[in-house]
Amino acid sequence: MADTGFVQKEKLNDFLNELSKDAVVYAPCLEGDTVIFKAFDSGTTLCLDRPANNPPKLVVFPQSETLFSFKYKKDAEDPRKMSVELEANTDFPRAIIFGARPCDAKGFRIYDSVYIDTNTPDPYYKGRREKTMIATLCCSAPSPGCFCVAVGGGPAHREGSDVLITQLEKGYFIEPVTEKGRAILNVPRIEDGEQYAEEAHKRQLESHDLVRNPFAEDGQPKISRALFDLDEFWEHVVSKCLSCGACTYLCPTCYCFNITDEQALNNGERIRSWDGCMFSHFTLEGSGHNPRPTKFKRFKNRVGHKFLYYPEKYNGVIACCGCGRCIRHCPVSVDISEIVSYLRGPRFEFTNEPPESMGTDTNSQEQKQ
Amino acid sequence: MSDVAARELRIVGFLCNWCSYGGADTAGVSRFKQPTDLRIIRVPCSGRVDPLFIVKALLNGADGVLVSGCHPRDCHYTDGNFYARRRLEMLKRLLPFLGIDERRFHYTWISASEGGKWQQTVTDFTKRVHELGPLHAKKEATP
Amino acid sequence: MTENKNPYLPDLATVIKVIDETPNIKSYQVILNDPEKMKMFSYEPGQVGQLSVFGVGESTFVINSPPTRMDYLQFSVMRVGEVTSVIHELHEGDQIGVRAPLGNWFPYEDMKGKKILFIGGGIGLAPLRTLILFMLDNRADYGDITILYGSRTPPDLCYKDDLKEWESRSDVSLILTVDTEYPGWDKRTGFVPTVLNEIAPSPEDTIAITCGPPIMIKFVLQNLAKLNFKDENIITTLEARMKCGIGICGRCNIGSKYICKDGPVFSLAQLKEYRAEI
Amino acid sequence: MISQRLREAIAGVFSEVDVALAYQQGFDKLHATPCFMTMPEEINKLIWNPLCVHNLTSYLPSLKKKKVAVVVKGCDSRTIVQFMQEGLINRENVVIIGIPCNGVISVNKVLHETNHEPIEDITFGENGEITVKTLKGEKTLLLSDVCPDKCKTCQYPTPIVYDRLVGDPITSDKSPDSVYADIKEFENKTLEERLQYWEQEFDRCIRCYACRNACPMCICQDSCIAETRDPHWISQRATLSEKFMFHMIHALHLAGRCVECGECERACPMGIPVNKLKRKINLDMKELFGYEPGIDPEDKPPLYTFKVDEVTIKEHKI
Repeated sequence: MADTGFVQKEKLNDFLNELSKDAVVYAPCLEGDTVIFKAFDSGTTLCLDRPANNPPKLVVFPQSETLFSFKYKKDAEDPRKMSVELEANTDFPRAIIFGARPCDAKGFRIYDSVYIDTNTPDPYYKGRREKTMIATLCCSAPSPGCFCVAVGGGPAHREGSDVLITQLEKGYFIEPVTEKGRAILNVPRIEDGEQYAEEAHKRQLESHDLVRNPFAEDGQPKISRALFDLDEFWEHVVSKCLSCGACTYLCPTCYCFNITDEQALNNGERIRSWDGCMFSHFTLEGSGHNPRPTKFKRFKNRVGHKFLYYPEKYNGVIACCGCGRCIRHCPVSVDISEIVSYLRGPRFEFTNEPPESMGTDTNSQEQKQ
Repeated sequence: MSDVAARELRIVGFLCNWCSYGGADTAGVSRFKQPTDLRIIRVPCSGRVDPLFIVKALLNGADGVLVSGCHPRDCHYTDGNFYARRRLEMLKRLLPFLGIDERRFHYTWISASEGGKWQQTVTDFTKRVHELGPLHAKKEATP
Repeated sequence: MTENKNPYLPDLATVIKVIDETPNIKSYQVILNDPEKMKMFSYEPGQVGQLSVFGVGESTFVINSPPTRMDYLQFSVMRVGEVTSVIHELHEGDQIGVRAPLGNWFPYEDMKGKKILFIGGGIGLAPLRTLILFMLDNRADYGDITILYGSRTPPDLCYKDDLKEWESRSDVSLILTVDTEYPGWDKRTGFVPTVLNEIAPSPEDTIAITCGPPIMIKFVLQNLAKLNFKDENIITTLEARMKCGIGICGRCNIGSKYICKDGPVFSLAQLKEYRAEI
Repeated sequence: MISQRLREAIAGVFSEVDVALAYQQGFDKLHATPCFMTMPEEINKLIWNPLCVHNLTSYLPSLKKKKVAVVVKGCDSRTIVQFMQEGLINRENVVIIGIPCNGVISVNKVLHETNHEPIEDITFGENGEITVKTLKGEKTLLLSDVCPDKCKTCQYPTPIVYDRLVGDPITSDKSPDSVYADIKEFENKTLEERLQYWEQEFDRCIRCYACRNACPMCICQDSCIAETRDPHWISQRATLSEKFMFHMIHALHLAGRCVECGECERACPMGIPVNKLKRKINLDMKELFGYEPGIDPEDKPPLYTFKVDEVTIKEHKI
């Protein structure tokens, strides 16, 4: 068997249809001007030109899923008594994520430590994860806001991927990364990729230096604990935050969730659904007390979780993959990379000018009068 | 004893406590024959009916919604139905924009003595909803 | 909890007894429906469990009966929110779900041979009760036991039968207080932190364990410091909104520690290290 | 030079206020971002150009206890009027710096024009021409082609209410009839097409609530019934009917109150046309009650009031 494969550009849809035969294929599809990961079928328009608005995390960690269903049953002897039956399903269909980006794939590795490598593994995440093959498309150019190289990733980073795909002039060079990924070479419509390997590997390196590193001074994020613990810092940098959940819901590494019960008559389900640390109700207790009552405290927790707490727990790994979605899609352009770069500390000039490169307006940028 | 010879559909009725619920009661006591698709929810006043009640019902399985209150100027709380009239009219115009036939929603005013009008309204409305058929025919029912 | 078990799936359990503790606190004695599971059930004093009312949700409570008395598991529930309100409507025979044990426990091994000072307020006596009963069942292992417990009014005192028993024992010193004068109350009045200052226990060879409303804990900690208790000899339990109970869902953290998994029992020294805001 | 005059205007009122809300450059050349200025040195950060899309008045209700200077465009000023109608701000605590505006850009439309290539630079010319530079080269666009839809039919280029006006007032040259042309056009679709349209759009919703939190008139914020368990309007299930219901809650709670600033739609990370429903309701409010939100501070939202005889509402027959 060949070690690598190649799919001609015009045969990509056919190839995906082949893949769809024994797994649900999730791919970035165009809807209006929005690119979203969804189940690929003949009616969808594939879009591999730019990262999807949402990451593919929903394949392994759906926005909502049933943990178990319950049924209340009346006791035949004593109608006042009810018994309960529970039923959980942790068996999931095979899935393929086609066209994830290296940052997206890395996000799953962040999840794995929390959901699988623990003494109480999560059977839902684990069940889906094991059944999912991740075929990642290398980035040929950074998107606005991207900073993967600053957090240990890169446009052709392999961590978390089962297959790495490189887009070339004529088609797609396909390279298994894991044993699971080798299966892709058996799919019909794939050719031997050997003659393209050299070009692909050259291509993979090209865009690395185009990705910005907002932590250029140190090469990696460095956090001054004194500054991090300063309330005024957070009040200053996140006053414009709207406290919505766009950043967390679009984040390939945000994994917080809520659990709620829904019942109709005697039947119901316990549901797990995405939740976000930017929402006030996330930590609101029954008594009305809220340990993180302000957006400043919540934002501090979000940055802390990604750049301090998670690394503290998991060998220094940063729980941010630098995909830039939270920056690109924030309604008010809150920039987490900028905030973390300020946190280098030890002091923060509250009157800071924006860095030179960001510029202020010039005459030519004036609005017409 | 459905008047309409077809499978029952789900019609939700929001009736004000003071007039329309009494009207429905009058119809019942007078043994007027009525279709049985309607499920009545008694509310203190038509002004209590948040347009979202109607939307929620339609999105969650109802095939039609009927709202009935006291006649204008006859509201038990003086002006509840005046507010209701504006809100319900707004919703009536919004539904087709969403792709939901506005004929699935009807609002009207029926007093406690108008048992006959109640019977007529329920019969006509049920008939109309049956003509339109089930709203959620193609989709699976929401759990 | 064993490795392969679905950590989100509760064990079914039956309420066998409901005890009215105070006007807004009830205790529930429950047993797991599976007798084998009930027999094998083991936990440590201070560990918590999630009680489920299916259709409403889950809430976290400490198992306040000690592992030395395994006829049932007892939980005390104050009516505050959606789930607790529904739990308050449960009767004997009703079915609930239990996910337990979760979290860490009191370091009772390290307390052996030491004098123990319990400081509790209101429903905060629940976690202390587990440890008190556990220590009384292993009385010889521990030195003097002092219990300072207070509530708003006498009817708000929990575990009145226990209090009576502890009061009658010669190997326990119990100090009760209520916030203000109350008809028929002939014991101390005043807030718990104030009474703590009045009785001024010696920090010598003593472990202080405190639990109660946040404001009480705050001042108790201040006063213990004034009494020269060392941070590592002050132990408290924390509470937060919890969902998963296994350190994943993200809401109960203080820094990198999750109250549900790494807690709820912490020493003041640890809390200072984690920069917890209390 | 409007930026300079704007800085001077803010400097002039700076001593009277606790915080001044304006715009500064965002994370790249294509984005401005709101800035909260509390120190006079910060005024130099301020910019003014068609990137300044945000409706800064959204922050006012949360700053009710503070004295705030805020930069507003014509469209944004309608929010302030609506706040005044509903008693949501203390007018005397707000210093409004108005700027007559010829239109802003839609980031999404610019990106669409450049095939989503990252923007290296963007400059704005005298006559509404915009030059964007990407790695693939330069392209000139017209503001009228890449402005949000609201600018295309803008009736209020000059703020309705202000304390200082920076720049000369502009009168709208757009026909009032054009404002709801898109809504009327949508109504030409069949019922099935409309339902299908909304189902496809709402299905993308991830319920991040960006639309709600960006909306200046969504004042319930943390108490929104989309998230409460009591009342329990919707569940956390990610089903189409729950998403649909959330958007209905948003639209109906804004009935007769939406000032059409379009922040909901701009904020949506999934490209859902969330403002459309509200604009449809506004059109009806106009036809039924001759009411337009955010125009007259003394007015009352039409659903907060009534007439005994509603000449425009006919009784419906079955």
